Amino acid sequence: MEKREVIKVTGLPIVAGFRWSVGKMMEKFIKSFADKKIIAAKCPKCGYTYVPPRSRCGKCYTKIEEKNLVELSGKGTLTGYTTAYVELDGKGIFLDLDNPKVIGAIKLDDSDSTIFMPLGEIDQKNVKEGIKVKVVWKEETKGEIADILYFKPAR
Amino acid sequence: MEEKQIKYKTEETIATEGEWPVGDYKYKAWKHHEEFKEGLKEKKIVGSICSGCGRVYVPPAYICGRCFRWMEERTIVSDRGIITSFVLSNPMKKGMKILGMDPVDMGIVADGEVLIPCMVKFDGSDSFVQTILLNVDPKDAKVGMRVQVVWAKEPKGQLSDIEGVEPIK
Amino acid sequence: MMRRNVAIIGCGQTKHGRLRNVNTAEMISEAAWNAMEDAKVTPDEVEAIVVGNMQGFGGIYDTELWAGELFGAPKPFLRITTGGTTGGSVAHGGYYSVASGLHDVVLAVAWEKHSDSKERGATTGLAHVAMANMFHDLQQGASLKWLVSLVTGAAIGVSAFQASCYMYRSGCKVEHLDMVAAKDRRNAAKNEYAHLRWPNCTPEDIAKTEWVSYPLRFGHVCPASDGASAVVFAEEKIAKKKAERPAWIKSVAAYADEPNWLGENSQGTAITDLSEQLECIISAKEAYRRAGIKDPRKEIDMAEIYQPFPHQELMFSERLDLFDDGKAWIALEEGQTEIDGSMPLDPSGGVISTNAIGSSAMQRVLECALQIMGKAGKHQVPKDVKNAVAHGWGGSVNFTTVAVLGDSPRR
Amino acid sequence: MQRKIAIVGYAQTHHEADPPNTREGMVFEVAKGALDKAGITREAIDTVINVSSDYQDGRTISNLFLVMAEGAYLKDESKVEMDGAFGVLYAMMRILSGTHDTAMVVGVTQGSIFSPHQISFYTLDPTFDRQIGLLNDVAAAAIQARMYKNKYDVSDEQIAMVSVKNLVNATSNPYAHRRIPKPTVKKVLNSKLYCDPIRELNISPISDGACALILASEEKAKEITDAPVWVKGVGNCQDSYLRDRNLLKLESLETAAKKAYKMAGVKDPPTELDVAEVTERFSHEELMIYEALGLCREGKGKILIETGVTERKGQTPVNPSGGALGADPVLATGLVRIVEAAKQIRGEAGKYQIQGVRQALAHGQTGLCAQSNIVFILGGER
Repeated sequence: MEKREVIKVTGLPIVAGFRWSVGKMMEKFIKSFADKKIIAAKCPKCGYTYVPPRSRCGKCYTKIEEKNLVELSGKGTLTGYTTAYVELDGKGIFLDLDNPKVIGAIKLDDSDSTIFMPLGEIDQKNVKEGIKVKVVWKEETKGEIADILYFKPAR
Repeated sequence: MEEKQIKYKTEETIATEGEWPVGDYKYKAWKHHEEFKEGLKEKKIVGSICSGCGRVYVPPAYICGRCFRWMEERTIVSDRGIITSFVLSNPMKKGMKILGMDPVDMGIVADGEVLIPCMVKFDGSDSFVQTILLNVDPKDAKVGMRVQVVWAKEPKGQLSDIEGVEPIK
Repeated sequence: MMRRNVAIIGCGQTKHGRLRNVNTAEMISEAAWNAMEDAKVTPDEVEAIVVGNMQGFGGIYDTELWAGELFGAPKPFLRITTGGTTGGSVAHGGYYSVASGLHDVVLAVAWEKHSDSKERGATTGLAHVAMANMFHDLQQGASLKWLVSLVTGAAIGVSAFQASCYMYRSGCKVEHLDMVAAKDRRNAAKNEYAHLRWPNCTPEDIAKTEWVSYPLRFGHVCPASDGASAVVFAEEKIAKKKAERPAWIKSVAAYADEPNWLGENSQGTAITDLSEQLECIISAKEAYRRAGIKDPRKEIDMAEIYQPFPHQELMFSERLDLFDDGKAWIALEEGQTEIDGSMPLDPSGGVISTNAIGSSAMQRVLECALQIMGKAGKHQVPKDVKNAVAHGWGGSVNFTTVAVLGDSPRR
Repeated sequence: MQRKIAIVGYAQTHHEADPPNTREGMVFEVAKGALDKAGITREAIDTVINVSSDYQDGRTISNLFLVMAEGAYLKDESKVEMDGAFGVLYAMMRILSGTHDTAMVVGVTQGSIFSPHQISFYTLDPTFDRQIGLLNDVAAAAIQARMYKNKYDVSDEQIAMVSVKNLVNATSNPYAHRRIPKPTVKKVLNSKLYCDPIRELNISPISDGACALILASEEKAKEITDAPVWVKGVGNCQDSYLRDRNLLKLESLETAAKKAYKMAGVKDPPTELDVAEVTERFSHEELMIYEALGLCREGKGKILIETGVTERKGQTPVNPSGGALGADPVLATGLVRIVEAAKQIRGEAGKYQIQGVRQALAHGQTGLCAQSNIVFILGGER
């Protein structure tokens, strides 16, 4: 046998499905979308404010409890962004987007985390670091992550 | 009985969902099974033999990790051997779903049939091959039993040419 | 060269079961914090963290990248994963991190969250071990009957075949498997962290359960648990300062065998007895040699064996040289392996009662440490534990981890 | 360190997009190659560390079927599921502990069987960011690149120059994957735009490849070879999650490098390091790596690339092999960096040999925007 030949093996259309329990803090966070509210967890010791909220401060290791949850205004500052011309198809292939998507890195007022959210109602030329943005909700919110449509420039 | 068992459980919070398309990987393999299947077409069981230790691997393997070398030579082993291990399935029932299929409805197994997946070591090989023990009452299945291959009537050169094994009369 | 002594100075775990009120990150950090608190160390004192789980089950890749900050990041992280032995390998990684002299205090955390999978018992995750092989075989014209027999007959994978091999080799009967399962479920009832607890369980109770596939019954099978476990390792000076009675790691070993059940893409292997477990025999020998244990049957006081199925407790106790080959069932009949016996096996209830896969082999190490430290609570064995052996098993019946723990440092 | 440790053998595959080779074949090739290079047999190896990933390989317990091919049959074996350079760290720990004297590290990835970009998506917080569905390694890197550009006034051309340097270097490396004729800034800036400002030639290619190396304790190393490459320092660190870390800096890399420098006694990296092999999955990342490694001050990475300091003929050549932009067999990439650094020290780098290398740095990384980093300092002299 001179040459070791190789064949390709194709699979069956099997998908592994997951449903990740989100925990109490995240549950509050997501459910409060129903009332068009964004909540964050403020460390009782160092004051670092996490959005989405969580149960332990990564900066000073203090336990954060539900009483440490604070409500944010839904306004924030754009600290970074990119325009995505491609998108993963879920199976590993980058597909071209007919309408490029603008992804913003946003620091919400009174919080310290950066969240990565879609930007809308914005001309690509006007996207700049430092501009103020605010959340745009679905008209009818149900208390799920999809309630947030995107962020748009705030006047 | 069930109520005596304590299983720990918490209350539920909501969940988010996601997927992993495990069927979308494009794996690569040697043509070792092609060699094996060539043999099956002629009712022969092909293995690879290590030039270092003389071990015979069935189906053919390409690397002997013991001697750390390629195995280039092939050999034919007997289609008779011994059962090294077996298990008994529960009786197959109409309406049961296996990987989304109803095997009774599809005629793959008979209603009430007990499948006996087994491991067979063919004479002259150092491997066991996983197959099905046929033509035997499940009560009589035993490790150490002598068996022979039940060949398909017209072998086509595919893995299913070995339908299973049966006791040597 | 001078070898550094390393001890476990703190243990932590979550309760095991269906944990749906926390997310994975919170679950891991709970165990990590419990361990740090037990060891009386702060995250600032922890110099590095070793983590591991079996990634296919929870659907998250390198979970610590997201979760790490809840229990210590920024910090050096090392992810070690080896299938069923993952927890053992993570513990070994924690040991080596300190023994190497690179770090003085190291946290090791292992976990699994099966309930995050949509399939019962995380079947896709398990099937995924051999999925590439299965796809390959189907492409090569394997029959549907063969596939059905594989999926139904060997529903619990290779373990049922292994039980068949072992019963032939040792002459033990299904009744002995019932006895092991009943003993372990009773032991688990004493362990508040265990998943499946069954006080006063009898072999007859187990015998009433349905077959999964002969020779294994539902009463023999481990649950798919959510949970995490963690231990803190420290070098000698710190260990003596922080812990009253540290559990010293005398040795670790983790030898690999040829995959016992087919090779890559179903190539043949040169193995015909699934109950031989050569890698376990060698791991144990090496571990005892490194630990300076000459006669394990006299020097080892108890063992925590990785036994998702009951025949494995018997089989591995033999491979660990605690009993003669094929004779463990006699010791079982004599009650030697009971919690108050001469060689208690799995006083915690073992994997058969609690199986958060990535964490299970870590749990064996943790449970041995608890026994040595005298912190096992209701399942503390009623004798002085001087040396204990923690075992992990996995892969395709070809990986074993062994750790020997003791009440004094290695000399 | 408690013991001295040396690299005594290594091998890598030709890294390609979709070569006709199996995972097993690649692993066997490099494991055997490394043993042959060291002039020893499998029997001389005490412990084997596999580096592969269940998600990347599409096989839960990815090391399970590789035991025989990697020479781990009846050896003390384990697997590190991070970049290969972390595997080397674990192998070192095993030798340093005194339990073992020789170790083989084998890393493998087949990017062709499933996209590493898709897998990067699976590292996101599943309760939030994965649900938003926008981020992946490329998008996250694009946001980082944009922030970095704006903060330090770095141009697309300067970032493209990193690609050009590494791709030019890759053309003389027979093992490299991406070998395009005469790479230019224009070619880079005209390549397909993925996420602004990141284009195709700013991203490392998806490669199939494997790499193995053998480590030995001082005593064993001296028996095996006359040209040991000593591991003089190592350091690693993992940053916080994307939401709560400073994306403008590679802080964990800085921590890792400082630790490695301290161990190796490196006080002034730019003058004391003769060459560096780093894992730059994106071209802007290399500029940030310069800064984190202390080759220049914060925000000044662009000056190093503009003035040619990191070119092959420069004062501190970086990635003379072509780096990750030249070939990126994901989990093997950091191992390849270590091997390339060792080759420079032994004078075995052929067409891309840097003259007089006595001390070299190698870097590996795991996670979005280089979240977890590891740095090795290697040296030829005692």
